[in-house]
Formats: sequence, C-alpha cells, structure tokens
Amino acid sequence: MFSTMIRPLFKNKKFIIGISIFLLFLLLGILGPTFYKVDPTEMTWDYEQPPSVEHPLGTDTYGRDILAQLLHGIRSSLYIGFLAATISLVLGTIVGSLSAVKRGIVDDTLMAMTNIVLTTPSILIAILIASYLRIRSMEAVAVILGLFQWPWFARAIRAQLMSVTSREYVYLSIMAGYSDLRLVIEDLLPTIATYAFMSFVLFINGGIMGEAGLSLIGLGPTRGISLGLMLQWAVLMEAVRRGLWWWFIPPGVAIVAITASLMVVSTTMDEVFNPRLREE
Amino acid sequence: MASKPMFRFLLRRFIFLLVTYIVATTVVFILPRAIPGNPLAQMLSSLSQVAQANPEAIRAAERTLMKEFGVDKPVLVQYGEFLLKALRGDLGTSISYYPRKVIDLIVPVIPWTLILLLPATLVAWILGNTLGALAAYRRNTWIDKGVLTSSLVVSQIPYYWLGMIFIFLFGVRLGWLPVQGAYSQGTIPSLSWGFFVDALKHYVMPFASIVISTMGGWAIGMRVMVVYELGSDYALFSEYLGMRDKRIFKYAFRNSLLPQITGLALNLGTVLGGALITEIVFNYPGTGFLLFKALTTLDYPMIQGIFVILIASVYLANFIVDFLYAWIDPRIRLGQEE
Amino acid sequence: MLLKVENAKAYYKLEKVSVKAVDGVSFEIFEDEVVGVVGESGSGKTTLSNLVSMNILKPLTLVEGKILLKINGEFKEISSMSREEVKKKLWGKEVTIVPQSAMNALMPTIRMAKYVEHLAHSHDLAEEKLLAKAEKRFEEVGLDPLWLKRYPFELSGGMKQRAVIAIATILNPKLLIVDEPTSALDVVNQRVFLKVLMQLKRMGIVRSIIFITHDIATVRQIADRMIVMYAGKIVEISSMEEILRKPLHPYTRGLLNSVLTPEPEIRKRGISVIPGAPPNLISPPHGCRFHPRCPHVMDICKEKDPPLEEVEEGRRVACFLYSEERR
Amino acid sequence: MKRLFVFLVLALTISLFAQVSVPREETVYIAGCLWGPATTWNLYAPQSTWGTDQFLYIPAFQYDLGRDAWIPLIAETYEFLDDKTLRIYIRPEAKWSDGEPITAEDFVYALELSKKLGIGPGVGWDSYIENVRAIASKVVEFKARTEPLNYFQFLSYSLGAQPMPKHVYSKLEAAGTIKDWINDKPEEQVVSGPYKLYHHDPNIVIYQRIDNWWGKDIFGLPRPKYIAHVIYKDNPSASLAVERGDVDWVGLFIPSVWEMWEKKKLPIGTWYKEKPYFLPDGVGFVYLNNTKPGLSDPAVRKAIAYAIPYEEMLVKAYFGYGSQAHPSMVIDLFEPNKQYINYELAKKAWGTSDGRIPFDLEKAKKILDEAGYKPGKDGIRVGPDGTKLGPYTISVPYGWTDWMMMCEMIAKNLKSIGIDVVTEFPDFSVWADRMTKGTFDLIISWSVGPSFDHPFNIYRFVLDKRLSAPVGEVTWAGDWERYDNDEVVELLDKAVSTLDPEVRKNAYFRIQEIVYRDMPSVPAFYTAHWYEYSTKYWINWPNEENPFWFRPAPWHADTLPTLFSISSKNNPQSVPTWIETTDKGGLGIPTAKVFTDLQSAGK
Repeated sequence: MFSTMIRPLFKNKKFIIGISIFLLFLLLGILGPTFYKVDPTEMTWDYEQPPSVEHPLGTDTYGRDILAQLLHGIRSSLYIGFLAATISLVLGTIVGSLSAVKRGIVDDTLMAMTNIVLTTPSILIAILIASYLRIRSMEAVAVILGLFQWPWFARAIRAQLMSVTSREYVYLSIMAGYSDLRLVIEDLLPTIATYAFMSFVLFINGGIMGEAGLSLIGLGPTRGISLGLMLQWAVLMEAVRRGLWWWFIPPGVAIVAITASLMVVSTTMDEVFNPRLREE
Repeated sequence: MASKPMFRFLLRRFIFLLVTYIVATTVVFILPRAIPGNPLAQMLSSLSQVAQANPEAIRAAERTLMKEFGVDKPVLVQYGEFLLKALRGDLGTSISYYPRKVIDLIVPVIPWTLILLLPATLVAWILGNTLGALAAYRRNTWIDKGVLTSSLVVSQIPYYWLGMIFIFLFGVRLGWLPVQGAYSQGTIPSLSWGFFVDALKHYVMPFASIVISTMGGWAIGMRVMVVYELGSDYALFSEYLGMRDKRIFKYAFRNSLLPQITGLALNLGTVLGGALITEIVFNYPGTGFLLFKALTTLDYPMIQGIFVILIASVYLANFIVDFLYAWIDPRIRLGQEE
Repeated sequence: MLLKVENAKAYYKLEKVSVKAVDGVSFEIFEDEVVGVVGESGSGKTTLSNLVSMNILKPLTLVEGKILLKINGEFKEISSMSREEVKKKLWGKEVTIVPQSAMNALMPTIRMAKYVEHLAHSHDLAEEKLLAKAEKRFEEVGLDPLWLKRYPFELSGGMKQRAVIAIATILNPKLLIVDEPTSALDVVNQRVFLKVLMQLKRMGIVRSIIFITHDIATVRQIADRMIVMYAGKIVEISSMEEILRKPLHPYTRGLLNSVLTPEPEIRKRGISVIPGAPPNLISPPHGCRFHPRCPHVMDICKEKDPPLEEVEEGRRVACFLYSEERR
Repeated sequence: MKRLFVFLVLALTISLFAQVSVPREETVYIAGCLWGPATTWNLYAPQSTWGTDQFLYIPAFQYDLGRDAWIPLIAETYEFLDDKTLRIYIRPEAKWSDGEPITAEDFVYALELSKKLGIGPGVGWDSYIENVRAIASKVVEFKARTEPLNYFQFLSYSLGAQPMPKHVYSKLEAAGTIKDWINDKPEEQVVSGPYKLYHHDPNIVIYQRIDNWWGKDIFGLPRPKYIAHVIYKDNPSASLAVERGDVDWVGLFIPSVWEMWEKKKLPIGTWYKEKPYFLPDGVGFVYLNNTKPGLSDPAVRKAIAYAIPYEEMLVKAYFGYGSQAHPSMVIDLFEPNKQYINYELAKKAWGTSDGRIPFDLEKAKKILDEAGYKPGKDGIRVGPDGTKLGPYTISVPYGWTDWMMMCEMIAKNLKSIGIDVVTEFPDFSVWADRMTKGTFDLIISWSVGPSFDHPFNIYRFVLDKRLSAPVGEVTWAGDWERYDNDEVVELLDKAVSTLDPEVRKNAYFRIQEIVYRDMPSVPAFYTAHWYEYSTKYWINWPNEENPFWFRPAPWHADTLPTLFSISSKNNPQSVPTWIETTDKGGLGIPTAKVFTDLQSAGK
C-alpha cells in the first residue's frame, strides 16, 4: 500500500523539486556544521567583509562567519520547526481524537477550547508569553509556537474520525469490545496518517516563521543561533541601511526556501492523494 | 432581511466570542502576574544611569514608585477592579509613560494600524482570491501554474523580511521611496493633496509587503476551493444541463468565497501580528511599536490595554464577518448550519 | 431508435498504459424505453454513460467507434462533436445526466427558481416560460411549485431527489441518464424516486432512460431492457423479463443469483459467489474476459474473444456457450 | 468595509487637521532621546518627556563640565554667609513665561514639594541641606547639613536648584493632581527656559522658542526657532534618518559611525574625528560579586582584571567607541579630574606606563598559581580550601549587543586561565533583579559619569557599603558587588567634608591604594557620550576642534548652551561669549572660585 502511495509522488515533478530543496536544506542543517567547521561565534578581525574565498558568505559586524551562522541557524530553525510541529501534532491529535471518540461533554468542552484557541489572535498571545519568559531556550520558543497551531488540525482530525467512526469496520471493532484507545490507534489513525503528515509539514513552516517573527522583535531564543536571530542581529547592526546584503539576505532566503519547499511538498501530496485535485 | 435563525446564529456567535474574549483577557491579566518581574526596573535603571542621579534621589524615587504602583491587593480583587475600570474605558496608567493614561496613548496610534492593516488585508484577500479563482478557471494552463508556483513561494516570505528587502532595494539603494514613518517628518498631517501624496509614498512599501506576502495564501486556498467546487455534484449537474461555463464558474466562485470569508476572520489575528511586526520594520506609527515598547519595559497596564483593545478588535472583526457570512449564506440565514 | 453505439472503445490513456474501460461495445437505445445497465464497480458502466452523453474528458479518450443520436429526426454522429458543441447542442436538451449523488446536485446557495432562470439564460430561453415549466414539472413530480422559491437545503432528501429530476427534465431531453441514483437513499425514498421516474416516463416527459446501477433489485422494477457489462464489454443485452426468466451469460447468472438471494448479509457480499475478482483493465485476460472466473470455461474461451451475437429475438450474448463456433 | 475605511480615513485626517508644519531651516531635528510617546512635561514624575529638564525648566546655575565652572542662569550671583550658608540672588529680569516674576518662593516651593512627593527636581536635597528659605523676594538661602557634611552635594543641590512656578503648582497641589498633571497644553505651560511645547503626537515632539524670553538681553536667544524630536522606533531607523540628513542633532549608538563621512561623504560628525569618536560618559564596569565563593578572593578578582581583553573587546564589540578605563575609576579624559589620580601608584601597581591594567593572561595565571588555585582535571582551577572557580555566569540583558559580545570575549579568556565562566543573556528585568539583589556572579554594567563631584560620585557608587543592601534585597543606589570596607567609607566622608584640596586629594589617593589591593570590581572601559550632528542645515556644533561645550548630546540635562551656540547654515553666527568663564569675559564662575569663596567665608 505504501508503494502505491509513494510512487505517484515521485512521478510529480513539483514534488521532486520541492522535496529535493527541502532535503538539501535538511542536510545543510544536519551535516553542514560538521563539514564546515568554522565556529559561528568566533569573532575574527575581518568584520563586515563581503563574501570572499575565506568567508564564502562574508562576515558580520563582529567578524563572525555568516555561512557558519547560516548552517547553524538552519539547524536550529529546523529543530524549532520540528519540535513545534510535533507538539502541535500531538496536541491536535489528542484533542481531536478524544473529542471524536468520547463525544458528549468531553467533545463539547474540547471543541469549545479548540474554538477559543482558534479564534484568539494566537500570535499576540505567543508574543505575550514569550515576553514574560525570562530566559528563552530554543525549546521554550518551540513550545510557545506549538501551543497555538493545533486547533484547526484538531478540528479536522475530529471531523475525519467522526466520519470514519460511522463506517462499518469500526462498528465491528466496537462489537469486538475494543477499548476506545485501541479503537483509535488501530482502526482510525491510519486513515488520517496522510492528512497528519501534511499538517505536520505546515506546522514546521509555522514554527520556522514564528521563530523568525519572535526573534525579530527580540523575543526569540536568548541563546544560540537561528535564522530569526541572524535577522535580528542584522537589524540591530543596521545591515539594511548600511547595505550589508550578505548578512540579511541569506537567512531570509533560507527561510523562504525551506518553508516554500515544504509548501510545495504538501500541496503536491494533496494533489496526488486527493482525487478531486488530481490532474487527471 | 434578518431572520430568526440568523439572529440565533449571531447570538450564539456573540456569546461565544464574548466568552472567548473573557478567557483571552484573563490570560492577558494573569500571565504577567504569574511570572515575577519588576516592572519598575526599567524606570529605576534609567534614573540610575543619569549621571546626576544621586543615591538619595534614586532611593526616594524607588520608595515613591513602589508605593505608587505597589500591587498589594490579591490578584482577584485587582482583576475585578481592572475589569470594572476597563468597562468604563479606563485601562489604567502606564508605568513607563507614567503618568499618562494607557487609553490616551493607544487611541492616537490605532488609526494608523487600521489604515495599514484593513486595506492591506482586504486588498490581499481580494487579489489573492481573484488570482486563485483565475488559476482554477484556467486550470493546468500556464496561468494556473504560474499563479500556483509563485503563490507557493510568495506566501512563504515573511512580511518583515520582504519589508527589509524593500527598504534595501527601493529605499536605500534606489532611493525611490521613503523608508520609514507614515509621512515626512515635519509635515504635520493635514487634509491637503500634498500630504496625501506624501502619506501615500510612505504607505506603499509597508502596504505592499503585507499584501504580497499574504496574497499567496489566499490564492492557493481559493484555487483549491474552486477546483473542489468545480468538481462537485452541482457543478457537474449544471454542466450536464448545458449551463454555461461562466455561470458554473460563478457558482463555484460564490461557494468558495464563503469559506474564504471565514478564513479571513480566523486569520485576522495572524495578519494583525504580522502587521505589528511590519510596523516595527517600517517605523510606522501604529500599535505595534507601542506594544513592542511596552513588552520590553514590562509595562503591564500598557500591555493589558493594548491586548484588550487588539483582541477586542479582532473579535469585533470576527463578528462583523460572521454577520456578513450569515447574511450571504442562506444556509445560516435560514437555519441550517450543519 | 434514438441512439446507436457502434463498436465504441474508450480508454483512460495514462502516461504509459491505457485502462480499457470500455472496449468495443455496440448497442442501441430505442425511443420510449428504460434500459438498465448493470455490472460490478469497475465494469465500465459509468464510462459507458459518459460515452453516451459524450462527457469525455482527458484522460478518457474515444479510441474507436461511433455514437449516433437522433436529433430533430435525423441521426447525427455526436462522437465527432467537440466538447463545446456537445455542451451547447446536446446537454440539457437532448441528453441529461443525473449524477451519482443527486442529493447534492443542486447549487446550494441560490434559490431553485434563480437556478432555473440561469438555465434559461444559458439556453437562450425566456425566463418566465422556463419558470412556468419548472413549476409545472414540480407539480408533476409531486412537489409544491412554491418550493421553487426555496433553497435546496430546505428540502428533505427525497424531495431533493425529485426536484433534481424535475429540473433535469425541464428542457425535455430525449435521453435521461441516471447514474446510481438511489444508492444514497433509504428504501422508502428509493421507491418514491423510482415511482416518480416511472411517472415521468408514463407522462411522456422523458422518453428514454438509461439507468445505471449495480443493484439489479432496483433496476428490475423499472427497466424494459438490460445491458450487462463485464470488464469493459457488454456480455448480454436482453429484455427484462427474458433475462430474469433465463439469464444466458454465466456472469449474468452469477449476478442474478447473488442478488436475488433474499438474505441481506449475503447480498452485501455482492458477487463474491462468483469466485475470483474482476480483471485488470490495463491488460485484460486474453480471450473471453470472464474466463478466469467462469464455471463453464472452455479452451476456446482462453483464445478467442466471443462476439456479441443475437441468439434469440432481441437477445444478444457474448459467450461461446451459445456461439456457432463452439458447435 | 469600504465605508468603514473611508470613515476612518476621514476621522483620522479631520482629527489631525488644523496643524501647521515647521520650516526646515529654522528647525533642529533631533533623534535618540525619546523612544516612545511623550510622558509628561511635569518634572514631578519619574520620567518627564525629554526637553522638559533640558529646555523648559532651567536651574539657577548651569554646571559647565569642560571648564569646571558655574554659569548663572536664573541666578545672578551667589554669596556665602559662612561655610555652611549660601545665598542665591535671582536675576531681576527672571520671569516665568506667563509674565510672573521668578521668586525665591518658587525655589523654596519646588524643593519642598519634591521632598513631600518623594519625586521631582532636586529630590533628595534634604539629605545635604538643612533648610531652604526665602530671605527676600529674589534671595534664597540654603543651609548645609553638618551630619553628614558634603560640600559637593550641598553646592550641587543649591546652585543647581530649579525653581517651579508656585502659582501654578499650588493650585494643583490643592486639587491633589500634581502627579497626574501632564502639562501638555502649550498655551498653559509656564516655563522658565527659552522654549515651550509647540506640538506633540506619537511621531514627534516639537518645542518652540519663546521669542520674548526674559533672558534674551543677557544670553541672546537660542538659535533654532523650533526643536523637533522625531520619535523613531529603534536605533536602526534613527540611524537611517541621520544618514539621509533628516535629523541634525543626535544622541545615538551608530555602528561604524565613521563610514558616514569616510565612506559616504556625508556632512556628519561626532566629537572626535578619529577613535574613540565620542566623549566618555561614564565607566563601564565588570562587576564581580564579592560575596560569591572564589570571587570573594582579591587574588581571583585581580587575575580576572588581567584576563579581560580590553583592547580587542573595545575595538570589536564597541567599534572603538570607548577606551580602557583607568583602574583608579577616575575618568582621566577630562583635565580637571587628572589631579585626583595618583599616576605613580598606578604605574607601580600595574606595571604599565599609563598605569592601566594590561591584558596579560600569563600574569593572571601566575597570580592564581601563587594564590594556590591549581587547575583540576577539567582545566578549572580549585583553590587551597577546595573552592572551585566556577561555574560562574557573566550576563548582560539580552539585546544589548555590544555588551553581549564583550561578555563572550571575557568568558573565553577567563576560561583560558582556568576560571569557568559562561555567558547568559536573560531578559532585562531578570538581569536587573540579579544586579540589584546581588545574586549575580559577573555582570557588565554602568556606573556614574563625569560630574561636579567626580571622582567622589563614582567611588561612592561603587564602593560605599551604605548604599548597599544585604544579598537578596534590592538596591539601585550603588555598591552592587557588595564591597564592604569601613575605611573607604571614612575616606569618602573626609573627601567631601573638607575644604582643603590636599586633604581631599590624599583621601582619593588612599582609596586608589585600597582599590588596587582589593580590586572590588574592574573598571573596564569608558562608555560613550553618544552625540552626532549633521551640518546640512546647522553648523557650529561643539566638537574636538570647537570645544565650547562638553555635554553636547541632546539627551543630556546640561545641554542647553549648545542651542545658543550652533547657527543656521544660511546665517553663521559665533559662539556667545557668556559661555566662557569670567576671566575670559564670560559668565562662568570656576568651581575653584566657588570653593575659595566658601573657604574665605568660613574664616
């Protein structure tokens, strides 16, 4: 079954381009710092140098190598993205499936909660929480971002499960006396795996973009290097005014490349798996 | 025009939004108090940094301020007082801009945020939906592919980064457009053509960066939606009945628009957040900047005030959208929500 | 005769392979009759309906064959019409398809009267005339004409079904194709729907109907003739009484046996009483396509494709059991 | 939606209608002093809007740091009755902007009100002044406290006293609304200075010159008709405005400021054309918490002092905007301060020709070795009593980029000599909490700067245990590292209660000996007095070559004379003579003369 799902994907040109770009950046993030062994915090005497042989992407105000920062930044941003996405996915799945299986009061409460979070301007609340945290680790930032992305996923999961639970084999499972949990895990979740995967991809985007946004207004991680923090440093040191393009362009390009490639992956998956959108 | 079910629907939405609002503002109220931190630190530090400040002066100010802002009452009582006052339009006194009233500080900046946010959001929504629908209409043509691919990429460009690039290109390098503020400094707002042109010049880049980076998302959504609708049973049936393509497309467009309207409402919070950051990037005199300052100085009353107003406006917009939605969609107007 | 299909082949042309959904079928529909098309899912019956209505969209391609329809008294080769032409000249007026889920076939967010008006525009007819006709049609299907002023969602399931039929026939198409119209309805509404359909026919509003279903139980209540499809081919064409009395093709037999069994559990299992599964239509079995599952399989069946031959008056079967060649 | 929008646009434009713009040539645009909406133009508030203290309410005497002199503004002259009593004679011309004369009552009232409210101009005066009295309508008398006796504070509070209009405030006081009073109505503002508020909104605060200011016959008028502070959101946007010539007078940290004229050829300048570009404004310290194990050992603290890469740190992280501080803590870049430094002692103590602490890791290691700190397996040194040197944190608030970078460099070097230090950059309030409660390990922070009573102010701020509080209790006043030495306290009191310059100097020299011995915290660098100007519209700015005023930054409280000296590009005018000291035909009375007068009055 898996091969029948995967094969058509690899026939899709857009998917191949998308996934290649993403994998490239993933590799850059994972392996880049290992191969390009320049310390991103090392302050050298050639500061604010445009790209050169020695510093392929130039240096910042403190003489730190931009390429090294970029590689570490990609790593952290992906880490934050993945972590935030995992949190959102887990929360969404729990809320959505509990809601669908338990129904009744549990459903009502959870859905009310979901709607509240959905309607609340989450970015504002995230900004608020971030500003009250005194020391923000990468993980803390990921958690804050993860806390607000799940509602629509939970709703979708619930809707999917609701429709699935009315199918026959679920009745059979219920008659077989399975517990609710087993019911969910064995029978229902596989049917929404694709959907979850696509949402996961979008959550990663949310995490990466969210981190960048928080960082830019000074509410990002208080330690380490991320793409958002690079942008913030560039802003603080007035790279835009002073025309240090090699400083503020690469992190933005990396963000767009990662998130856009994931978007492409997700959209093409949608097109391939969703019969109505299939180009046939 | 309004029917009973519509009223019921709106009432339900109103109650929901009200409850949500209370929850949100409670969070806004509780959060700063749950995490310790001294809001006076910033003020005292600036006093301490002024070379002339004598230890005696600092000590005296420290004592006075502690008393002034001292929060010695239980949180619940404070909360109650806060709510009662807020209902009367009194959001308290700012700490970092003491003794100015929070409301007096917020009111002058809100129009700027709205003037940037509302048109940008609407234009992005309209443009995005038009493009998306066009792409769906011309499905699998180069138009479709172009719209889809560019939307996918463009929708992933962070507003603020786009703003930075704009500033760099059009402001710093080419010098075509002013890079910050809402109008040239020294020209004080007036109802003149000159001021309008000046303000427009300042408006272009922040406006464009919001429109461009939000448009793509709408286009993608609209395209998918219209394609979906075009493949749905009523579209097929209409086709079989010999209905003209344009008409069927209109149907699909109409029906796709409804979820997009809801999407707009749900997105307002996000767009608002983005607009706030854009304001900071462009030095635009809106709420974003005030919030930014309040956050960095832990000005609790100010933070609360801004959030109470911003969240309320998001919900108000939500409600307006609900109203519109109910009005447009007969299923709600006539009481058939599910 | 209203419609004539001659050796039509319609394939889903994919990148490298073709799915031979309809592979050389010939039949005709007469005026004033209801023809049921039955077969398992994937037997090509929906493709057949698309073919007949010329609803041919990529990757479906008409590879070979002709389709002739009597328009204004003379036969026209509709298979050579462009899609634009088809839409303009054929659909609505000559042929109308009621799609599978008729429940959702009406534009949900406008009133039905408005929809009728739009329809009038599309066909360059006068609004009032068509509206009047719609009102009449509503009455004829047993709906209060006032309902026209309503939105579709205000109607109950059965009412919606009737409204769809009423609107589908508003332009007096000569041929109505209904595709699995009853699958979404409960038993009571199924009955009502069939009754309405019959009534429309009796009143002469629709003359010919192609009724596509996998459910023989419904089709037998309404159809005059029956076309049985298997793996993209017609295996048997016959009048209803004859086929019920004495199914000739082993597949038809299997189908009837399974369906006529009263116990619902077994009925649900479908044609599993016929061993094996339907073939892959990309590379269908050589010879008779049913031979791997056929209880009466012979050597010749594996080599040659049995032609659809008239074995009795008005009765055609594609099986070597009844073929000259076998004898 | 559309209609709503139109309505909003209309509402906005109408609400802002009926305002005029200010002519560019007559306006000095300013940036870098105000980063948010205006607060209040009432000095009885913790933070008044920039300009209030600078241009609206002026003092009796203006202190001139460069010449170490006092320029009589509202006051005409002073007189010492004895060595504890000072009388100030108010200029007969001095008037409030509403025409009421400025009287002794206004002085007395202003100070008493500050005392009563615990906030306001001259708050804290009662610690050094016994009482203030109005002797006649134009004569104020200040009597010094004898316990403690602090001549510097006494003079600074009384000569620098700012009168407030009693006829305005007494009404407010009666209504109990002083603290809430915004004073934002230009037509109702009653000020003593040459400017008053003209317009303010969230983008800008504009002051307008009072053309019939009472002092115009004595001082002339300040040259700009308007001074407009544009409120930028952050440094980058303000710097951008500087670069584009939108602002003329700035107090701003600008990265690589020299690029502006060296690379981009813009008409922009700072005090110095070369490094360090800016005047010093204070001393940046690496505070070492004297209560933490390990850091409580003077040997460790001294080793740390040797292991700070002063030069590299200042160039890389600070753009060379400051130089290494003198270990005596005295800011020796101002001539009058040099007399208080014992250079011989410093040379001997640190072994360098300029007496500054060298960056010498070997020496640092040697000190630690000698004190018995041996490197452990992990390279971290452990003392004879088992005290491990680490892990410590060195922290500054997140976002203070220059200091963050300094921390990184210090941490790296300290690690290399076996002291385990990691950087930590928490939110400002956390950092401030640690600093004021004494729970930090190492931090970089500010101290006080050049002033009339320098170096007393800095010694007291850093070393006076009376300003401290037990660990865990907040103190903003000083001694954050919790240094505890009674001898220093005695010496400090001696320095300010004597009128004999020799006694004072010797007290400071003794403190320097103690500081070199104990190294309570490391005076690391001089922080910069951020000041940039553009000559696009206005010329004659004070700088190294034209050093007529030493507190030239717009944000500084003593900056008023700058506005009397700059001139429009179209109409060049010279620096007024009154700014000079009396011996050069000006009005400024040298502090030395003040002290001589005080001394002779005591005899």
